[in-house]
Amino acid sequence: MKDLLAVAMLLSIYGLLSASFFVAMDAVDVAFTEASVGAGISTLLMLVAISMTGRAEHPSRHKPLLALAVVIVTGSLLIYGTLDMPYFGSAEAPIHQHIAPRYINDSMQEIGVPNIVTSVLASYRAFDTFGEVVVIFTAGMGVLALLSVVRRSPVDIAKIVLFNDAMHERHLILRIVTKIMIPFILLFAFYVQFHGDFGPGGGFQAGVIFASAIFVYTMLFGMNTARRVINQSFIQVLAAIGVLLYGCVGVVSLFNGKKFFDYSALAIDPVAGQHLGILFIELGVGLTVASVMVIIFFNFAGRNETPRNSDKQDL
Amino acid sequence: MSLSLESMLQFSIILPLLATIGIVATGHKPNLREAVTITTSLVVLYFVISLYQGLQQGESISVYWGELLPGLKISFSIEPLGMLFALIASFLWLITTVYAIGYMRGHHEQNQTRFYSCFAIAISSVMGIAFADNLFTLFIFYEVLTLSTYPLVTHAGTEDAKKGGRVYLGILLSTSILFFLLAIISTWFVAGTLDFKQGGVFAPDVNPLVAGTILVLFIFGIGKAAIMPFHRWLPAAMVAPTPVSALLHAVAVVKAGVFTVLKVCVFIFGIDLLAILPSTQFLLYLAGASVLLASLVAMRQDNLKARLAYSTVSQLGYITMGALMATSAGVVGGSMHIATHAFGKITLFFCAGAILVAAHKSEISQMRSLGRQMPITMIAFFIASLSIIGLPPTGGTWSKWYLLMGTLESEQFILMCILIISSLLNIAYLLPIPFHAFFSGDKSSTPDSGIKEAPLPSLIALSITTVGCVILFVYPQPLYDLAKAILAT
Amino acid sequence: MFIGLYNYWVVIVLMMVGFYIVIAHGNLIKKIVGLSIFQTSVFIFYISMAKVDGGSAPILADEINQYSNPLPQVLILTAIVVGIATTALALALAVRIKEAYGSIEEDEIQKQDNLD
Amino acid sequence: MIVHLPILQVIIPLMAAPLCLLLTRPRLAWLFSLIASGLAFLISGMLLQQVMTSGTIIYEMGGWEAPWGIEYRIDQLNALLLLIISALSTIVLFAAETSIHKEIPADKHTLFYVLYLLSLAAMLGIVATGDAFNVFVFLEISSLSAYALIALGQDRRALWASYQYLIMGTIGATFILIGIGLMYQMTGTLNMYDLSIRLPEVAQTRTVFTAFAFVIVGICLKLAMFPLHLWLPNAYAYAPSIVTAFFAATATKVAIYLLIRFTFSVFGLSFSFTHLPLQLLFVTLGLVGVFVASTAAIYQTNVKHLFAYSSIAQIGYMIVGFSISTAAGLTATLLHLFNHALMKGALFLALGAVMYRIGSTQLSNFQGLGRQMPVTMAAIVIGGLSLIGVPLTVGFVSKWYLVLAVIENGWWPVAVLILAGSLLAIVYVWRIVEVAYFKPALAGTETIQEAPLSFLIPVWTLVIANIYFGIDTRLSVQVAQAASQSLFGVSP
Repeated sequence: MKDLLAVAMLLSIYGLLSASFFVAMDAVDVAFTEASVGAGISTLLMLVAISMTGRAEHPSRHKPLLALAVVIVTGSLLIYGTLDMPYFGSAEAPIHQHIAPRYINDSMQEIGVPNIVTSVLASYRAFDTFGEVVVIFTAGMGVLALLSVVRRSPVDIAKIVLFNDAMHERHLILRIVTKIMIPFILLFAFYVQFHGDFGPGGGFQAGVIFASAIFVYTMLFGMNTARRVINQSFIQVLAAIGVLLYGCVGVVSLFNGKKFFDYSALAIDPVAGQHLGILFIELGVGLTVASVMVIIFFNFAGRNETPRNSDKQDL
Repeated sequence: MSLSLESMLQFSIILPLLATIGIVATGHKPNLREAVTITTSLVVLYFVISLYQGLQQGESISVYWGELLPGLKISFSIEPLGMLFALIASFLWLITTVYAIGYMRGHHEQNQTRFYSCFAIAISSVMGIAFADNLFTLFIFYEVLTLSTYPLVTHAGTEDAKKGGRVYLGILLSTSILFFLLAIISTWFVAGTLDFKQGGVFAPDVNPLVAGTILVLFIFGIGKAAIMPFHRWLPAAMVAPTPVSALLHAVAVVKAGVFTVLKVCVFIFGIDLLAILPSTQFLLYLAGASVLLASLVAMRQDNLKARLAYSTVSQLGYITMGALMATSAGVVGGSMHIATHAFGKITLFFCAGAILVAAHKSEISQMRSLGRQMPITMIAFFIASLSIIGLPPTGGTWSKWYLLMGTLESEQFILMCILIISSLLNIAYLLPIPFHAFFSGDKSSTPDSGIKEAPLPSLIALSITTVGCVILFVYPQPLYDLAKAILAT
Repeated sequence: MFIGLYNYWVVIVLMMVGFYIVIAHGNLIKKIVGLSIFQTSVFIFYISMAKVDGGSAPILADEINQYSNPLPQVLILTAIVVGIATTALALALAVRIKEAYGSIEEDEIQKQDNLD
Repeated sequence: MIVHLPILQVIIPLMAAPLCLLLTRPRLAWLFSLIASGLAFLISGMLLQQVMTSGTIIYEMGGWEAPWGIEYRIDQLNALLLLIISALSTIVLFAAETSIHKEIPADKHTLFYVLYLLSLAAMLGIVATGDAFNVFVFLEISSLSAYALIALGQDRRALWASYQYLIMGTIGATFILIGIGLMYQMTGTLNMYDLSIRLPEVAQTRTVFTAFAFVIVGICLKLAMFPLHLWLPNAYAYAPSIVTAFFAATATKVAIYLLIRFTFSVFGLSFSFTHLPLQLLFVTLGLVGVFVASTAAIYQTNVKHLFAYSSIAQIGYMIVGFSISTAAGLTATLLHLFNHALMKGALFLALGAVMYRIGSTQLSNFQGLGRQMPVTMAAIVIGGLSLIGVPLTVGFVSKWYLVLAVIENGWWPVAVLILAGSLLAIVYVWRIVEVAYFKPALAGTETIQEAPLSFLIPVWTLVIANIYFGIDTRLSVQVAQAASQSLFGVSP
């Protein structure tokens, strides 16, 4: 496959397929996420990147034999490793015996949230999730550090406006459909955000959906219109606030004499405290994810329309 | 002065270091700078002499600074061998400083401040080596000495100097890290201590193979003793200014090497153990070979300093041999030779430097009939040569005598022959120089080329050391007592 | 044995396909795609571990008493986020490399580097 | 607040990062990061003291006890690492403001501090945590911030280096993820302590063997252990100087920590070293690494490259000490960990100062620097001597312990090779010395001045630490011994 565009589309299909596989494996939350990430965001980013780097691949391959050897060794080692593994789906496997039972049996009393994934994610292993938020924040900062462009001269901006704003004037249907769609997407995002306790969903998925609404808007109306609506530095602040919000929930419990992320410190009733805590941190996650996604997208897209020659300045 | 002997010991190490600061601070005023150096060396000499008197009165002096690693102490104490070394070094430092003032100014050297400050650091580490109470302390100062003399060797900053410095540092650091350090760690591992002890630290039932290997590591590792094949650094170091060659590469550095060898042989292995180790024989012959070969090489050098350097290599072989012979006469001879060779060789170098400054000559073939222009220098050269050869009326006679006794005592007749042959070689490569200078043929063809004696400070210095050579012959008793006491304490 | 483990083996094959793309291809974007496949396959591997025969999604309800293991799912949620973060950063790098070198082929970049 | 020290250690820099983003003025951001890092340093000191007096500290996140929740488990080993990382970070950060002024465009300064803090927090997090998956998460934070920081370098090759690092790093992380998954599969737990209890029951299975292999290979990729080191030299050479100083002093240490943690604590000594020919493999790779990397260092023309290769060589020493698998060997490795952080921190920071003044670290540009920047060059010389292992520097202390440990184990040839390796160090260090001191300054460089104080103070702090800990070894040796003995289950 030499056409990178096709490769990207196939990757998207692979993401979607694995998402459906996750559903079959009872992992609905993961499926939801994989669908929005693997099939959505990453494809989108891939496409933007390809539009900048060119879509043809050179046929050269280095040391395919060596690579093949490495891969075969690794693969055989893995297969060798599976030989002693418990069989697929077996309920006697250690993983189903050791820790998981407590999550399944007691989380209702301890956390009071029906979606076990959410309670594990947001309370038992809240620190991992905090780490996850920081990862995405780091990625946002990294992309910002790599791609953010220094302020352009007004002439350039004018050119870009001319170039960009053509799109939504030409495609009337698209414009109208999108305008109708966007509120619904946003609404759905909010639903996912706050419904995560009961069904699949949560801050991360909501954030991605929210961001995608903005992507759609941007794609149609052009970067500059979008920039006028959503200020760059404002989003950065939002991303930071999301992380801080998450962290502060932990800090508050610290000040109440409890351990970090011990939500029972947040209210008099421990279960109510857990509820409150999960609500806040999911909000933090959503905020950060949405704004980082927007940051990443804006920076990619913004890079794209910068006149090529002015890029050399920061090399 | 009401200083205790302990503090004197410490000050004789620290003071030169402090002087470095003074030298750097007064760097822009040469007279003041030299005054600092001379004052310091006087004070250090005074301290060392006081310590010597203390030792003679039978006081035991030791200082403990602290532990670097558990069990690895930095501590100092005084015993006869170290005392001997410290006395020579501190005395000759004073003399060399006097000489250097004349030489460095007469020769218009650059970077004199750096020169004097590195010199002071080097002396400080020599004192540290002399007084070290254990192998570990000794090793530290040994390395400091290597590093502090590197800038002296490369003083000129030319391509040659750089190359010389590379060889110098390369061999000294490599051997010390690769062999010496390994030997120390092995000793620590096998014996559990690194303290210098009369009779050695190894248990009597130690595996002779292991101990023998460690001995080889030591002898190779102490690169400063310039045993072949690790002698290349010494000729390479001759690119340095002459005072450096004189003090450091005839006295301080090389003597630190053989001093360490003696220390290791006597206080780590003990001569009893040494005598039965399988590798001792091998090393003895190696030292013997070193003596002979270096003498032969010296014959073929035309550069005076290079010839002297190879002569040093050969003389160092004597001392190593004395140490390895594992007899009391050998040890006595070896340690006396440290002193007598120091005086002899430093005089020779002083002369070489004087000739360089006054006549701008460094090759032996150019030195014919210099005797008339520089009579004092050439007479000094002659007397010092006698001392190196081991002929009366110079101190070298005694040390050679005891070394020969040592070979007899241990029935090493081959080594005895080597000693005698190399003495003959000494005659062959040293004496012709003053001989030609005075008696070389055609007087008419030497017009008054305006060559005069070297600057006064240099002359004073070389006269003092020459007198020293003679005094050691006439009055060897204190030296002999010190050397004898090494094995007695 | 074969029946019980084949599921894992399929996943391993997928993983190795991704891994091969990463190391054998010279195109930077292609490498990122490979990385993405590699990671996604590892996710599938984890999720397969969580499956319990006859279990259902781990959302508590009265009429169900057999659930699949929620923990691997939580881990993979995190891992997916890590994956997209890495992809985003890698793509950003690829874009910058294209701007700086004018190419996204490994050998051409190496050639340019060797020149200066 | 004392009970919360473990979490504060990580959370302070972690929360400081987004806060830093809110501060738009770079100078303010710098001060703020410096304070955050300094606080982390303070906490790590208190933690170390606490651990040394009262033993392992356990901190349960969210109040959920261990295998269910995530716990922080601080023993002597982590405490030492925490101290190294936060101390070096603080010292390096001190010079950051001046340095990045020259090397990074002004609009990215704030971002730089954000990423720096993230990277610091992530490393602390990796070290502090007692949960295997949490390690993976924080490993990714640290890697992502590292990629971005490296890519901030001026040269376009920084981008390429960063990309290569990204690919290698991600493969490594994914390998670790697979390994963790397999372990989890066999034991049902992710907590390291719990794993160490439950793994022996299933130690004979092929799955655990595979898990071990994947974790180790993954870590070695991150560690840049020979022969998986190819990404490191370029990444170090082209990153901004501050970043290089920070990573050289800390990043590989974290990977070594993981290696020790997984082989000794999680899988256990008997599994790691008796079931596999790991010992032989690691000794060989370690020594070959020492020689290949040192030789490569000799031929570099860029001083940053040179010291980067030297880092790989030093990693080889640590691997050798580690592979002896005795308490003494581990002590040597830990000591070298600490000491190497001091050396490389000082050296790379001094190179940063050179970069600041002459804008390059090519060896040919070092001509005459001995005169123009005497204080900086003196620091490089002392750092270099320490690298060689000259007495009175920290390098000697670690070499002493390493050789002693090797000899205790009866590996005489290895001892000789270790010492021979340091001869190569003499060569590459001395190349710099000769150029800097014996070559005349290049034309047109007469205006070069000594580096500003904001460089000299941190550089010399580290240099003095190099000497101080080379003379007074009580602290470092004591902690290293306590840590290694605790791993071997002997109470100190």
